[in-house]
Amino acid sequence: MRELSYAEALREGLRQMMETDPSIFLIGEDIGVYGGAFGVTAGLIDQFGGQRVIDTPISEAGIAGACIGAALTGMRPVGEIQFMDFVTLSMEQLVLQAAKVRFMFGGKAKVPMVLRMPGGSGTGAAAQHSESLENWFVHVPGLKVVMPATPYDAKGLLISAIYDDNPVIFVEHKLLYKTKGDVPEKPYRIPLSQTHVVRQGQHVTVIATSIMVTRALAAADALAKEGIELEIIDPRTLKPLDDAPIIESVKKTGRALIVHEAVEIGGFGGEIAARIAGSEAFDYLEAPIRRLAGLDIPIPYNRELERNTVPQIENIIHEARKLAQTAY
Amino acid sequence: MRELSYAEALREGLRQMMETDPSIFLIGEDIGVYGGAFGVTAGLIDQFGGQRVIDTPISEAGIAGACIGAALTGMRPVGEIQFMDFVTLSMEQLVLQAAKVRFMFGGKAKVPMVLRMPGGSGTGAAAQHSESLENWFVHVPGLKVVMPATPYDAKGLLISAIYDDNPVIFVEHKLLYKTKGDVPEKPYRIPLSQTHVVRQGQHVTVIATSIMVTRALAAADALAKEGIELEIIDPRTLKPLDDAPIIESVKKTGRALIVHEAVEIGGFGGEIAARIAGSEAFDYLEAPIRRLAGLDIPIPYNRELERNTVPQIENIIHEARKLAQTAY
Amino acid sequence: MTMKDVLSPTALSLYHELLETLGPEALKKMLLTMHTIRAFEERAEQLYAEGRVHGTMHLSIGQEATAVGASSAMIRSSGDAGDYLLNHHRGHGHCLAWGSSVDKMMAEFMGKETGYCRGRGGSMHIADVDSNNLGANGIVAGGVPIAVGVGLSIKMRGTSQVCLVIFGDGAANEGAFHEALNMASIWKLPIIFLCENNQYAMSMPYPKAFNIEKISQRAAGYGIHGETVDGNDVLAVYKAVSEAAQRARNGEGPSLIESITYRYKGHSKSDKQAYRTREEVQDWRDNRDPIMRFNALLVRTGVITEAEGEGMREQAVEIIDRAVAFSEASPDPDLKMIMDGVYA
Amino acid sequence: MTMKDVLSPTALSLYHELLETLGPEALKKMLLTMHTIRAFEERAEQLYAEGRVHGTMHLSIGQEATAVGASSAMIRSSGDAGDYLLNHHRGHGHCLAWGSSVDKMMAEFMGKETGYCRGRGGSMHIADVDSNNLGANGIVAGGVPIAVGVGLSIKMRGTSQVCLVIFGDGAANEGAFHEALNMASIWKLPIIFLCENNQYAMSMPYPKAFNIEKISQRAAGYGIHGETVDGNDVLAVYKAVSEAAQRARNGEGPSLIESITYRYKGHSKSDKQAYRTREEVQDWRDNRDPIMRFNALLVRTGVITEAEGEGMREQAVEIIDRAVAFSEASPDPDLKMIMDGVYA
Ligand SMILES: Cc1ncc(C[n+]2csc(CCOP(=O)(O)OP(=O)(O)O)c2C)c(N)n1
Ligand SMILES: Cc1ncc(C[n+]2csc(CCOP(=O)(O)OP(=O)(O)O)c2C)c(N)n1
Ligand SMILES: [Mg+2]
Ligand SMILES: [Mg+2]
Repeated sequence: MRELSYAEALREGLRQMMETDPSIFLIGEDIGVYGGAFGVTAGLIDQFGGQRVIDTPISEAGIAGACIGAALTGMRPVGEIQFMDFVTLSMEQLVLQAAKVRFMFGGKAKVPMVLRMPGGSGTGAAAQHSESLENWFVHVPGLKVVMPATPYDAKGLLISAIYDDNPVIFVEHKLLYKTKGDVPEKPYRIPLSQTHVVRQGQHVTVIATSIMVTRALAAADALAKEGIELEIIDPRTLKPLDDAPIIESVKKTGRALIVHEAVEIGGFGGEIAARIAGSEAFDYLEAPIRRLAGLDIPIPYNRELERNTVPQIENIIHEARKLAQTAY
Repeated sequence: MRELSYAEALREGLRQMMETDPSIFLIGEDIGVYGGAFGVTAGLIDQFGGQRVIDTPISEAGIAGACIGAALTGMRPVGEIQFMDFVTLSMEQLVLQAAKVRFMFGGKAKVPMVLRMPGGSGTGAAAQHSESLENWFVHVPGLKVVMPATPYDAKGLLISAIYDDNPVIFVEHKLLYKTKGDVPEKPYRIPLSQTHVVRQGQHVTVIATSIMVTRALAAADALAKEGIELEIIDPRTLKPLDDAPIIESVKKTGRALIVHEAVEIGGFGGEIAARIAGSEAFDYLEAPIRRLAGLDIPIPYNRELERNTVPQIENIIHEARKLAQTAY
Repeated sequence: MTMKDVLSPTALSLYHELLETLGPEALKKMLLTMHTIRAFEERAEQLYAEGRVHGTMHLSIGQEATAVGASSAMIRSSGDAGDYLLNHHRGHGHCLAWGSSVDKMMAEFMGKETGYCRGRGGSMHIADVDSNNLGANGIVAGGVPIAVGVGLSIKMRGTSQVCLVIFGDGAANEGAFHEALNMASIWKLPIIFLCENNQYAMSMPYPKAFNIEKISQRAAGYGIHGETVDGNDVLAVYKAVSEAAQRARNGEGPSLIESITYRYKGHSKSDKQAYRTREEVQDWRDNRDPIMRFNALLVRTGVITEAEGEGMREQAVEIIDRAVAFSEASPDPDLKMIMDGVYA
Repeated sequence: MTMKDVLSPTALSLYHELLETLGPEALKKMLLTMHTIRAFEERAEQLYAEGRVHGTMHLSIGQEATAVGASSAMIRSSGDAGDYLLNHHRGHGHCLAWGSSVDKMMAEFMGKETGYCRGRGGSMHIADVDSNNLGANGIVAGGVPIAVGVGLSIKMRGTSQVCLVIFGDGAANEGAFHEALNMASIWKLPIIFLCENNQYAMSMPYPKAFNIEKISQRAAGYGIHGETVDGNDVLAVYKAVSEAAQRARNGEGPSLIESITYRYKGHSKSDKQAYRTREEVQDWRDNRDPIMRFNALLVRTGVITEAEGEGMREQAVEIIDRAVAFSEASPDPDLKMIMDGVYA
């Protein structure tokens, strides 16, 4: 199969959908001639023109509102927030409007919109350009939250998100944009809310999201040489969450390690831990549930500090090994 | 001891601090002659004047910014967000500025501010006036999050929050404003990050926040008649969290029930569950950890629907009883 | 303009112009709708006082002319043939003026399954998407950026629709207002930003929150048309909004219209009104009441008799009586359906 | 104003006025600072290209006159005796003009423990709270509402300080800008809102994001003083900011000053600049460069010789050399202290 980068896969998904459906349009800062801060929309303005690839002023609440109003009146907008951090400026529109409008109106309206945004650290952009805020949205009824880890998932999930009739927060990762992988040329959908068992193994269940899936896979390769087999699970859609494969896996392995980049405290790992600890898998646990996640500090500028703020491959190896060796 | 309502206790705390320290001032919408939407600041403008009890335009980002700038330059602002929902408009200022400025500047600045806001449902104000968003802030390094459940705690924690040199998100509950309790007249401080064991019991540990503490106490009274003794724990400060008393308690009871009003998914209960499941208390658990929290829907207008969206006393009784009877 | 000016040359000349174009029946209907709004809200207040509804509500008594004048200037129809409405917390009047069912509105207010939002929304969130009424918003200025999206969508779909978004003076100090007006301007979107300046944002008097005389002066900062009208003169509002709609349909972009009006009642249920005097309220009631004024105009120019005018008031009360009866006979939402309607 | 106008009657009359009040040494210092800023940023770019720093950076090459003109008009001192500075991502120049240590800035840029922020902040977050420089902000308009709080604090503390907040044209379309200007106006706060209109917000040309000719026209919507100056004329900027500071100290409230300027380099490291032509950039470089212009003025009026002017450029490069050497000799942050500095 043909290889594409994560950014290219996203772009191809956008292009193919726009080619078939005139109700789909893109809106965001510098997504036109600039091609987006990370190049995802490069060239699309040439194909579709400025009426469907809309450059906005720096107005993040306005961008969100523009998506909502268009979605309410028959369009399928795909908005871009240039860095996930800036979604802090769209929270009212997303949380009090997009997420609630349907329910408040008795189920009589729908808001089919996607808001794409790159999260994560690793580029030396420091505290205001490195947030991982996905769990905020997981906490909001009415929103869906999608977080692809591979080019294949990126394209397939994006297409599903565009055709979903609900507001979808689509979280990309800056460090993934250049990673490559097999991507079918034809449009295809990966259903939302379908957790994916990325790698099978019997010793420790690792639930990882976004770039941590990649790092967990690398850790699994290393540990396999020591005879420790990790089972790696990527929820892909964080909300609504398909938790059955997670519970099943923990019943099999008896050990759970949850890995995400976002700050550990108050993060998505808590939700996963609580689901496991409140489920039938509880009876199968052979060790305490472990979380490995971001330190409780803003992302520092200095490269070494930055690296040490979020989980790296070696940290996953270390934690998974320890967990595999913990006897209850 | 003298009884005061929760709102009166807060007001007395504000008044006493303002009387002793000219760097403290209040800022928010309708906090002057109107006395605040819930009456907390009633009369303070008469005593301190409009220079220290500042009515603002409807500009929630501006209110947050005003607090940050004043705090950076020697003042101790206490801001009010009229309903917690509207803090969605202040997120950028709180999360990317207030929380991070100190760290980003190498520890060389401080932001001693308090932002008060009433959360919670139960007043028929529907989806856009009933949010419980505290876990968002728990997830943000640099912020503190305080959530008092009684008039006594309200005054003592507010005074500590005002004198804390960090930005503190101070979450009140609309339904608590009129509840009464003993409150010392003299100013006093309850240290932040000091979890409180509100009631002792040996069968089930109930970790509850805000109004759920009140409901859990009522449930405990009812269950005591059946011979089931609940141990009720109120973290009071959600961040930084003092989790030791929680872990200790679960080691004793072997059973944990977490109760909050906020939506269960992605909520603070996940953090508590994960801490328990990752701690030494894990080995003492005799039943899966249970969460009882808000349904994953926006708060509905209709009174009965609204009531059924968040935990009530009878739900706590039911869950705690079931948990007490679960054998591992 | 006060009662004394009802028959002023300017008022009369506008009146005759519109009498000509709209016909007397349309004007009578406007007056009846104003009565209906007032009757609805007076009943709402009473139901609240009797403990028959909970929550809060924001009454627009005294502001009926803006609601009716503005809506009458728009094309109220469904689908691509109709214009769009977005409004905010003080929205009963706009919704009624748009032509929504009084029964379904009252049922919503009373939390019933037959209400527009099946009892989920309540007073602050009444919507009727089928008639392009995209709903009221409990967040000050919350609907203003949404209007930008509606305007964009109209432009992309190539229809000749217009989006009317109504908000208060307080909303004009939210950041969202600023972003939305700018975006609407640079893209020349067919939007009418109608600011009901009722002198207060909750307890905040307009002059304390603005250092300008008129909110419409802000239009210049976005390069769009701005104008201030007497919001208690239903015909003046009609005219300004009609012209704005025409500009929008012509591709000339958005307008900011400030409508000067006054609310007689407190901000919401719990307002002691310490921020204003009784005399001020009484002065507006006695001298500038929009219903009295328009009624006087129609009576003095012979379009209706005094008795017909009085009859309209009674007719409105009957409409409301029926709506309350309808609502009371309606079922409550089914608790088993509580999770319903969150996701499509 | 282009190079040709350097000796125009208006330019000369302002020049002679300021030469009188400030004296030649002050003017020379301004020129040297402009050179230092340019040298700093040229070196920054080079360090980046060599892979010796990571992250991103926003160079203000071409905009030095605004930074130096504005800062020179403020009282730069610590504590209650000094004014305050807040700025944004394109902030090296403002910080240097404010008088901050070049060594500590460079060390911060290189992520060192000896940097202003101990390597935690980097290019976008340099602050020196001790000199009332409250820091750069990576969020467009993020510092603008903070200025309101600084202004309030000044008023409550009763000092005669002023807060200068510098931001770009793009920032003027954020909601926060609107809320802040309104609050500053109604409370008459001592704030100077200085908008560096460098023609682009990233790739967005000013005329596509605004439907008005000048951003300063927005001042009228808040009832404050607004004015547009030639931002490549250091003395014009100095004068406008001085007057604004004077008004602020007199209790006349805030001003919005728009400074027209241009950035020569891309928005940040990764900019292909497809949104503008090389010719446009070259035109600004050749004909309106702020350093060339000010140098020419000082040379032609005999305040410095050609050689002295050239010497200043070299002197600036040496200052930067020393700063790089200082930084390279400095330790990296200690990994064990990673959790440090989050909470007070
Ligand atoms: C973002 C936000 N802030 C505050 C409130 C609380 N609130 C509701 S209405 C209101 C006053 C609104 O004033 P205005 O816009 O003039 O409308 P009016 O009530 O006068 O019709 C306030 C402060 C809110 N609902 N939303
Ligand atoms: C809230 C926010 N939105 C977007 C960005 C990304 N961004 C950084 S600078 C910039 C352009 C800013 O333009 P302007 O304000 O004119 O300043 P300039 O870069 O021209 O100095 C953008 C879009 C950001 N940092 N913050
Ligand atoms: Mg108002
Ligand atoms: Mg710019």
